[in-house]
Amino acid sequence: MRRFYAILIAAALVYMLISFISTVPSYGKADLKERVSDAFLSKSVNAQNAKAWLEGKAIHRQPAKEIYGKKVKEEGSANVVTSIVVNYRSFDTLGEVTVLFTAALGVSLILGGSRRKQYGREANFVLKTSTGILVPLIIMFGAYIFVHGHLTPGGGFPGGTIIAMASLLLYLSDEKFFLSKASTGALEGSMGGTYVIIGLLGLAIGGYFLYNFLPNGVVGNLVSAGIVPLVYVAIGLKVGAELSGLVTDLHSEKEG
Amino acid sequence: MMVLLIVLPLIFAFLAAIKKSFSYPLLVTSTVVNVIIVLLLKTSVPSVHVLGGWKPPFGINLVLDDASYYAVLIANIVFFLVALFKETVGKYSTVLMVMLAAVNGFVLTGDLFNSFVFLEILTATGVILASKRENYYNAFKYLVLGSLAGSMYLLATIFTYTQVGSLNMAHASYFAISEKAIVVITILYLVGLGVEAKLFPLNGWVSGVYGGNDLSPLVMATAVSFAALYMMGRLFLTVFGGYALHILYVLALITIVAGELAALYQKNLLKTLAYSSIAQAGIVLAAISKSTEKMVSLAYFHLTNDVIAKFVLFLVATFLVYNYKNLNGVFKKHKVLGTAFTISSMSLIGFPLFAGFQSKLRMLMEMFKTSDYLFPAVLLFATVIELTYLVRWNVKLWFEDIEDESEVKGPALRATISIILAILLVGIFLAPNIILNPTTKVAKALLDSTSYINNVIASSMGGM
Amino acid sequence: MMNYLIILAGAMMIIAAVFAVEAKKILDAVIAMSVVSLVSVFLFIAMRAPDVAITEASVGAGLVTAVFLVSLFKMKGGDEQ
Amino acid sequence: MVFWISAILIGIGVYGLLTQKNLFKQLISLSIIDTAVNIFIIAVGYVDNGKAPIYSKAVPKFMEGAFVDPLPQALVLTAIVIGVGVLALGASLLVKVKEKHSSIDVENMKGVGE
Repeated sequence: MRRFYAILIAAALVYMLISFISTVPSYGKADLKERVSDAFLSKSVNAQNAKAWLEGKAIHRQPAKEIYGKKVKEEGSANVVTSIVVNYRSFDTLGEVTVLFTAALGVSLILGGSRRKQYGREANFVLKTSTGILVPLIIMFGAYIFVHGHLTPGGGFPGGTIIAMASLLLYLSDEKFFLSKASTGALEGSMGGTYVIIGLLGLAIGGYFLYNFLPNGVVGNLVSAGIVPLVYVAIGLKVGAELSGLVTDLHSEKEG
Repeated sequence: MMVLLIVLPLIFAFLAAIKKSFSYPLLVTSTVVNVIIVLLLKTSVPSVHVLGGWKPPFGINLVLDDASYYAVLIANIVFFLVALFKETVGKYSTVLMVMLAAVNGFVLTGDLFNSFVFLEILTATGVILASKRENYYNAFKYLVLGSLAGSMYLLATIFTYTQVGSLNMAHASYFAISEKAIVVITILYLVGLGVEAKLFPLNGWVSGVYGGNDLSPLVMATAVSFAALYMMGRLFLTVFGGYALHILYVLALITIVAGELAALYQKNLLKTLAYSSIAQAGIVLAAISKSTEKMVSLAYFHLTNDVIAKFVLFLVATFLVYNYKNLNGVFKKHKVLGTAFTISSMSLIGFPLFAGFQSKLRMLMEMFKTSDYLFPAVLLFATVIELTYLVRWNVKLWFEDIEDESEVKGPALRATISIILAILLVGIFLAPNIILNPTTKVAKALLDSTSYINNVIASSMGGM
Repeated sequence: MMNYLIILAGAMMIIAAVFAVEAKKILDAVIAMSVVSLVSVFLFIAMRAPDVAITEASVGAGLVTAVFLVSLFKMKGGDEQ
Repeated sequence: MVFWISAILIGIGVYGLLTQKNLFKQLISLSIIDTAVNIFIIAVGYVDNGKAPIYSKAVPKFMEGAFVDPLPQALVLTAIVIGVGVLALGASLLVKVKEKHSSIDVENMKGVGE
């Protein structure tokens, strides 16, 4: 009986979604001129008439223009997704960082042990040796990903996760390895604080929280896009520390 | 300025992660500072903060109008009061700081996706609070429902984006969304918010979470519940003016009846209060769904009374449940707590002399005027059942023979706060306008989507 | 060509999802779930979302599977039916 | 077509959530729903023959219809990370549920009743 109701509810939901699909532009035919995204892509938010936009009267047509390798006043990341995540909608990202912070905090409150859990199994030779070689490379790769977040795909979150993977590998290969809670907590907290302080500096300098107060530079250069790389480095380190802490909590047990 | 309400608790929470022993002082500081900021903000209503300087509908904006101001005020005061109880808060201070930031963000934001992010933070922090005192299974139930609701909320948000072309609430409110699309969108939002707003049939988590420990009911039944019910009004009245309200009405009525009946058959004090909280949420939602200025105003008036009464009831009940094995006659030892408990439960039932009477009676009169008799009938039915179980509990706690002879020393702070709030309930009966005036403004602000849009437009035309 | 690949990927995901929901052993279900995530990485690339693909591959498929496996190991297999 | 895939996956996830009595399976169903919703969001922003929204030497110019919609991608980045946070929280809760009730199957759990 339970299955029958479940099928009924799931089918009703799927029917609802499918009936909605007919109102969406069909797959691959999305029209960006009707959405805010065109302004993000052409980096012309400040030039838009917001009133006309809100009232749905604006002509959203954007002229074709050269962006890569040029100085763009408004926003300087080559990766437009990054420019949305860390600049146009940076406040969402602050919330996202907070969710991860909360999750790591929750896991440590729920599982929180102070001692490494022993499984009594020795990792084999191949795993041990290759971990020694791979861990620095993985950490470097993670750092590369978040430092170049404004130029290439990636960014703080995958970069930080990759760093956390290195610590997971260490936990798998070594029964004794144990990160101290104080060090990950300190890195996590200070990097989170850095993000908020960057935002508050924007509030002090430009009048808006998370205002981009640094020069944008040339699109495509490593040092460009104002606060974006700074924020992404902070996020990358924070996520790395946070998830390493989470992995630590999963591998720990209570004293006694 | 208003962004500080969200950011300061957050930065304090990050600092607390560096040095764990500072977390409780930081919690107290952040709640005190937040209450001060809220009081200072009174002069800048209405205003809009544009984050990062990216004007709406492109960036994210925070909207402070009469409605969101009132919700923020209540939420911050509640958190301030909760933060005073050091023993109860325990090692959960950092979680409470994050939750305070999330409640403020959820209420203030003018962006649909941003509200989804804050909703998820609320769920995550709520789960952690619920897991206190090894209440793991109930916390997990809440996590599953909350996460499912989050997914539906996200789907609804992205559906709105496909129709409107932005994620801004003012933009969505202005835009005429096609009939076929808005039905699906509003139903998904109903599911998404229904979990936090305790709407039937998504409220299976409530009794377990409220009844499982001594911290989560204090914040969840008051501040979080208020924020969720505020958001219901904001989305269904301001943004999607008038759609799906009849569905909300029917579900709310079922919620009332189901909640009261479950409370009647419940043998556990905390769970009884939890079910009663569900029923009160149903009353508020039913009144909101009428979408007239009078009824919406009364809805938030009733919600305020409920929040105050529930805060006192849970404050007293958690103390009793976790300190005594048997509750019979326990008020003979704690007369002040008992008085506060009785006053609050009388207010909940709606006896004359207490705040609940004002809101319930006014609601009934208003409904009779519009000759809708279904809601009054359900409301009276609910009152009768409430009378039964609350009087039963009061009798049990006051007059039955004491079985647990031990006596815990009188909790002075708890008694003071609960008796002050209980007296406030009497005060509201005598001068209902101290609450009714602000809630009338809330109702005006929620129903007047034109001025909401104009506020946001004004902020996008330069100036702060 | 791309369309057929997407249909193939979709079919794989649906089969894996059904398997994940109905599998008797939880370990199998976790692996099927990570298959769903990994195939979705392909879909993200096909829809020109490299950022999302990297994040899903590392965070969604990698970390979630790792966390699930470690916690499954901690509960010693969870109740296998 | 991609819409259909994600709609069906959401259906499967909800079905799993409602029928499965094993709590770990419920968590897995949640993860499937998350993935499906993310696929839907990305599909909403896809433009035929559009490029990934990253400027480089090969694509230096903004032109209408040259790129896929970047906003849904940014939203999904956020949604994925949020999903992971919630799932990790759930997994750690389950470890404790197993410890306390000696099972994670709703029917075999001890000491749960009212």
